Amino acid sequence: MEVLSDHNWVLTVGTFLPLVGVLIMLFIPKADEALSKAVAIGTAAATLAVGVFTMVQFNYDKAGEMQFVAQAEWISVIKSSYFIGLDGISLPLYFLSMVITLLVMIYSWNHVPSPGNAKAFYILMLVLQTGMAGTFIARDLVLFFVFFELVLLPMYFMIGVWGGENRQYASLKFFLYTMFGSALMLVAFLALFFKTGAESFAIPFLIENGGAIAKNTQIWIFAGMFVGFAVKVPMFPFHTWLPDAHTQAPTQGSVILAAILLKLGTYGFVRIAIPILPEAAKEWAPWIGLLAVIGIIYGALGCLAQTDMKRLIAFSSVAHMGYVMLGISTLTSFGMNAAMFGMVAHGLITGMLFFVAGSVKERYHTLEIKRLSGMLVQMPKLGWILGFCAMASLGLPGLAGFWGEFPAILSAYQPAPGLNVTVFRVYMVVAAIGTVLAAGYLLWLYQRTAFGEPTEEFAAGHGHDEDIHDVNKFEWIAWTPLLIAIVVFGVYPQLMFQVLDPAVGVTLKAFGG
Amino acid sequence: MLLNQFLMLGAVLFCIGVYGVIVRKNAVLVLMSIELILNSVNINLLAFSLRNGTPDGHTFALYVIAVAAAEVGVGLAMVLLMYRNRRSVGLDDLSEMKG
Amino acid sequence: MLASDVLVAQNVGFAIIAVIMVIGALRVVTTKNVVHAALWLVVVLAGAAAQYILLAAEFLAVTQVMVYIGAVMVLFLFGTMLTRAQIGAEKDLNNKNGIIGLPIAVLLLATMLIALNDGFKAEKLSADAPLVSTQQVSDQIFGIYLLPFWALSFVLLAAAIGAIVLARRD
Amino acid sequence: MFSASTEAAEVILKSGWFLENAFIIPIIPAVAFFLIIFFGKKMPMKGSEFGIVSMFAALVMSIGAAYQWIQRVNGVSEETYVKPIIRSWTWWQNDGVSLGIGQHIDGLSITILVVVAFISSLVQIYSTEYLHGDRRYTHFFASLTLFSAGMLNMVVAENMIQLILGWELMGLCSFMLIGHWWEEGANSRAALKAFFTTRTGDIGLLVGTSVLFFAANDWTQKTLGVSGFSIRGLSAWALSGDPSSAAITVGAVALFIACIGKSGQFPLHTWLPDAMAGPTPVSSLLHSSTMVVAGVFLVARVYPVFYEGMNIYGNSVNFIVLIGGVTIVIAAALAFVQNDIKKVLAYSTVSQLGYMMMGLGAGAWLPAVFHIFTHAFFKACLFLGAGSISHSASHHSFDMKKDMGGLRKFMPITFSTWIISTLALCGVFPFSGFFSKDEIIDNVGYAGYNFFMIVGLFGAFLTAAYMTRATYLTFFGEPRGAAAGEHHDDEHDAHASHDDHGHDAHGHDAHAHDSHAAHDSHDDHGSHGPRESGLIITVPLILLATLALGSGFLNAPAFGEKWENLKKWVEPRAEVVSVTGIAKPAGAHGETRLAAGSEEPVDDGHSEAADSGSHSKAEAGKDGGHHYSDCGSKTPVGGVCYAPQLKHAPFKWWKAGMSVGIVFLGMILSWLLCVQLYTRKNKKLVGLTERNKALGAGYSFLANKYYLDTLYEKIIVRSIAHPISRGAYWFNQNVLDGIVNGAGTSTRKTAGWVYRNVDQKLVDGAVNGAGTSAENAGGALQPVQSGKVNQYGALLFGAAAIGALVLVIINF
Repeated sequence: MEVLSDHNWVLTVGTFLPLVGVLIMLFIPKADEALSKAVAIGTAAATLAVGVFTMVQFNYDKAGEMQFVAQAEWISVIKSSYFIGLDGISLPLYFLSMVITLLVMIYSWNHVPSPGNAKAFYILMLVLQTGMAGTFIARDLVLFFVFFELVLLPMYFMIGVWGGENRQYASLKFFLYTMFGSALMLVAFLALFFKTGAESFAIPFLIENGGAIAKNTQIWIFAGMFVGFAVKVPMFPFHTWLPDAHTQAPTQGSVILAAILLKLGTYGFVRIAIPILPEAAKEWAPWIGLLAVIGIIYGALGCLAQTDMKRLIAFSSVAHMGYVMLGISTLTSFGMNAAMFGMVAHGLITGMLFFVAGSVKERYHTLEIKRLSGMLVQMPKLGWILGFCAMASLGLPGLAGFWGEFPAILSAYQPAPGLNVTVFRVYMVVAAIGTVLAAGYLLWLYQRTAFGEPTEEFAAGHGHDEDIHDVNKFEWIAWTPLLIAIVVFGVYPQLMFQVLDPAVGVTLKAFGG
Repeated sequence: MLLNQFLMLGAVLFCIGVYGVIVRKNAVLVLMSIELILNSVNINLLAFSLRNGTPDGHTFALYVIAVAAAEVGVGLAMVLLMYRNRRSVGLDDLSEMKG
Repeated sequence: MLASDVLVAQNVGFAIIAVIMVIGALRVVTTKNVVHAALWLVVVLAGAAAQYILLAAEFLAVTQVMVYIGAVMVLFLFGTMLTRAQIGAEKDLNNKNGIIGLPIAVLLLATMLIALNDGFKAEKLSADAPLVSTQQVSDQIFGIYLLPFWALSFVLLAAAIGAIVLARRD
Repeated sequence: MFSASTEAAEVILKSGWFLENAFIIPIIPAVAFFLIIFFGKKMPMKGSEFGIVSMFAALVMSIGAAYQWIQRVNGVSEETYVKPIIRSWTWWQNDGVSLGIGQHIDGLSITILVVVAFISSLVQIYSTEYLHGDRRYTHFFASLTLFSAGMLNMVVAENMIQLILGWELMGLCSFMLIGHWWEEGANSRAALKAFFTTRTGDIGLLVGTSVLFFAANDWTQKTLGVSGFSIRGLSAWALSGDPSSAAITVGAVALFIACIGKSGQFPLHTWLPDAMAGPTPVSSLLHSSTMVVAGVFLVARVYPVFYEGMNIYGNSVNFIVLIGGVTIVIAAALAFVQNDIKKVLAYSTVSQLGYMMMGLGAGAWLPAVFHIFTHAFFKACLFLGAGSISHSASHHSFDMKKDMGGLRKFMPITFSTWIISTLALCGVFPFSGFFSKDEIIDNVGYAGYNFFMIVGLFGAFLTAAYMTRATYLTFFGEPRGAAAGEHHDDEHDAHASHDDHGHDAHGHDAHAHDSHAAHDSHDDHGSHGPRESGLIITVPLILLATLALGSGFLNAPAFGEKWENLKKWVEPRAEVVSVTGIAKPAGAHGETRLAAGSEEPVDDGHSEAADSGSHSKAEAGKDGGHHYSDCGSKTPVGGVCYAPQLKHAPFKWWKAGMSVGIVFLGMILSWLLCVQLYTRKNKKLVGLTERNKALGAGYSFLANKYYLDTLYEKIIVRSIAHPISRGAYWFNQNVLDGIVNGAGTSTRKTAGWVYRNVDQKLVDGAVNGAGTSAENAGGALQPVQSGKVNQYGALLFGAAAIGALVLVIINF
């Protein structure tokens, strides 16, 4: 693959700059919180700048090909090399991770959750940033795996240290669960490596030779990857870590978790599992689709049963990632595009929802839906933002959510050749019903929390007045970009589709997609 | 004399050790099970070393023994500390990481 | 003496020792009495030493005996003494839901055996293979594997200090 | 870039700036929406000026476009297919296909554009007075403007996705507007119900669009070079004989389900009456004249799809006609048992929508569209009239029985406009309703659906009856309740009370007898008796009434061919249009342009039209002298059709006379009943009861009066209207409503069960079970969390074992 740009350093810089920031921060006394915050935010901003530069330099006419490719010797013993690149699929997520990190940091300026220690908190976020960005650019399985796991640890500590009452449980569950998944994933990677002649871990190489593996073997390897990625997504039976993790995690954790971490799984499917093992993918697609639609309905039901706002949002993630996986499972570029768009849209919207939930928690010290009411009376702005996000999340056309949801449903009508059409059409209808349920639980949530009069305990003059204030400066700074993005992508989706479409087409060569 | 007989012996010991690690509650016993595992590893190492006629296996077996010694030392020290703090060596009484 | 009957002797020896080791190991993980467990462990370790000899690794065998049976076991027994008032059988050495250990262990064993059987079916260990001399071992330790050796020394040092720090009563 | 066909259009067809740039019309209010949101509060008029200005701008542009469209149409002969002005920009691309957003302007969209822009402008002006001093005044105008943006966008939509965009925007706005006074649970629940019900219908929209897209895309790409979402493409495809009957039927039915939801057709109409919880202007704009016709509009928009999919003109009764007919009667019957004037109007809206649907289902495309047009005016007028009453006369009460009566003396303007609109609604000659509704009924019969023609006439009867009742209760008889100035003291206190601390406008909802009361608050006339409303309210009424009176003449076949203007301007001509040029791979614009050029019927298009015209002379007679083409009846040769050939019932005075007669009958009956009921009730009650008991049902008119008398006294009697309406109402409340509401609750219940038992016990339990024995596998999440070394060991080795196993198996 020829190098499309001489700026092949940008990715490396963009990925590891945060670590430099971490190094600097290590020398900042713990007491000097403001400074460490400033440094961290500065680093994130610089990283984002590099990201912007990458976007500018990105050659959109060749969005289908790998750009800024850099390759270097790494662990020659196991034939793994430091091989990175960026294409239309990676770009949006790569960039999103940078944006989200920066915004989260800004938000954290005066929202460092107890027990304080901003320095450590920010360091973790920077490390997280490296891991996330790295995962999206890695073109070598070992490298991918390293970054993939690198993400795990900071998140574990974020939940385990800064989380809610039940944090240890949640963090441990999250950690072990994902660990378990990655173990199988690693096995699958190794199997892949040996089955393709133990020559290289480079993804392009594997894509070329992966198809040659015997079908049964492919199915087994795919199974390994499937579990690894599905846990991360999370898909229906593997989702139970998510609500706990989200509920317990600090706001920042939830936002990053929802916005980026969940995408690592789906990204893995799109980038690794499906292109490398087309045969197996064909075999698995109906089952993935099945789990996806189960997830859609099931997540929605879960939401309807919730009494806790944050937990409800967490469950809605399950439903929305269901749409993403449904799109992927069709193995058509139509579906893939939808899925990729859905990933970004879900990142923006659900991230935003978690921000709001965090701010609500901070003001009311509770997320019990039945204790909340009349938010619009006390905090109109926050209330309307919540409404906006709810609308976006239930897939209202003109807002980003719709473009992940509707095309996914659409694509299910006509899956890739070789897949059972009837089955997928059934999926389509079920998914469509899911949209109604989505409207149901979100509006239900909104009606109960935002409308009506404030409940007794929080009504004016019951001692909560000083806590209950409307959106503040830092929140505005952190949220506005997301809100704008939701509208912009909703009104003009082409912005993203034009980047995704070619790349997806390349990814699906094996299916003639 | 087959290579496999040693390897399989190693495997059996290893699994017994694993079983012990999982089943045992008493810290000391868990440490013992770990010793079992380590020894099974050593047997493998030596078997291969004999097979390949190279001394690496010996070397690492030695290292393993050394590490094991260190591990037991620290481990038991921890057990002692734990016992001192809570008059018990039941591992499930260690609930710092409990959620 | 003839290689063949040596081999026979070795095989017989191996078999006996192996059986003893397995039994010992099983007792270690099943016995109700910590002290007994320690003693059973001695048996296993001794067996291991014997196996080392069969594998033509005298030096290691000796080390095994000295380090393990000499030092480690004593440590264990001390640990037992220090941490538990009464010596003798007691009930809750196992945790209540450890039962899943069994399937896991069995699964693991099955896997390994399959793999091994698949890997080196009937590969023989030639009796007249060049035996490894202790000198070679030392050459390696202080030659190519010097770095690990240093690392190891640090580990031991750290362990020693750590143990003292932990166990110090203050 | 343009989809090119448009420049080609200028070759022979007149066009103009307004037509070419009609896509701006929805953009104006959209921009205004953001202006209101961000700067509204700071503006002198609290943001309403943005809304009003934008709506007027939209109105001007629409009228301009209408004018130019008429020029365009008049430029060609009666039979020529007039190309809509289509422009499209790439909105999103997927799978290499680029899907556009743009405009598709033809007679239909022009008509609706004018209506929407006009009514929205009036309603916004009206609202400045009606919601004066409301605590969320600015929000209200923001939503109202966004709503108009959505509707206009849906009208100009070039493809289904863009249409869905507008469709859902309207849903959202109606949610915000119905729930405008969300402090009360009732309102927010109604809002939720409305959004949720329509959303349920939208399943059909999503599915139908998908089905049609994949069924049509290949054909449209190949033939016209447009995607399978494009409305033009779908229309042509539907008539091309290409579609498999299964696909198109499924698609049509699915889409129609969406229309049922949106247009409040039976059985999904239950949300519409509840939607009256919103402020009256909202009811007038959204839930009478614009939004609820979205469903009808959708059917009219992609009519060929329904034409083929539902097999209209086929001998069997089709889905649309059936639903429409049922809705007419059910809703009209329900209107009898309402005391809330707005609910009467709501049900009448539902039944009028039923007429439109029935018309469309029976191939009466033009009358249906025409009915949208006229109905918009008089229904808006009626609602605003109701609003004017509650605003100025009845202390925000909408209860005809308790708080109205005899108002004609107090509010002459409101009264006269109301009367005009009522006559229009009932379809009295020469009011506008007559021309549209009567056309529908005629054509339904002409298309062979005799039964449904009778249903239509019966519906007209009922309409006349219940409207008379409403009118009587409101304007005649003696003033009652608030209208008589009763309990206006506490009202006064109430107003005083929150004039003091103005913030909590909802403060006195508690004793305000109608939920609307509090929020139309701050009306300083709280202490006067009933009187006429101010100009801001009456002027819109007058304008609307004028149109309710006059708009009918736009298409009055009664006076002969040349009066059928709307038919000339709006109805798409069914002509086989050659597309020979386009049968090339789609997309490349060069080809498309030249293709579009040859698409104009100048060259071969005309010859076809000619000969098809010639052989049409044969049936010209029985076809009312209309031009005839193959479109819709057989597969078009050498080209495509964009519209099916529709039949038109020749106008017959005796038919019209009959229907008008029925209407008058209904009015007179109802009037007499009302007089007896409400004015002389007490005299009649005594004495007649036992006489009736004695003589049974043997009485004629008097007895019936008596029956109805007792009926309204809530005594069970056998009469026609009562069991039906009660039954229908019961069915409505308990079954349908029950289903709608029950669905929600039951899902939540199941959800709860699933969550508790499946999620927490099974799935989660399975996970947790990794470390725990069976008995505590459930609720208490003992195992994995226990933080016990052993169990980490277990997990670690377990995973290792499985991993190894996988590896081994793979390597076999």
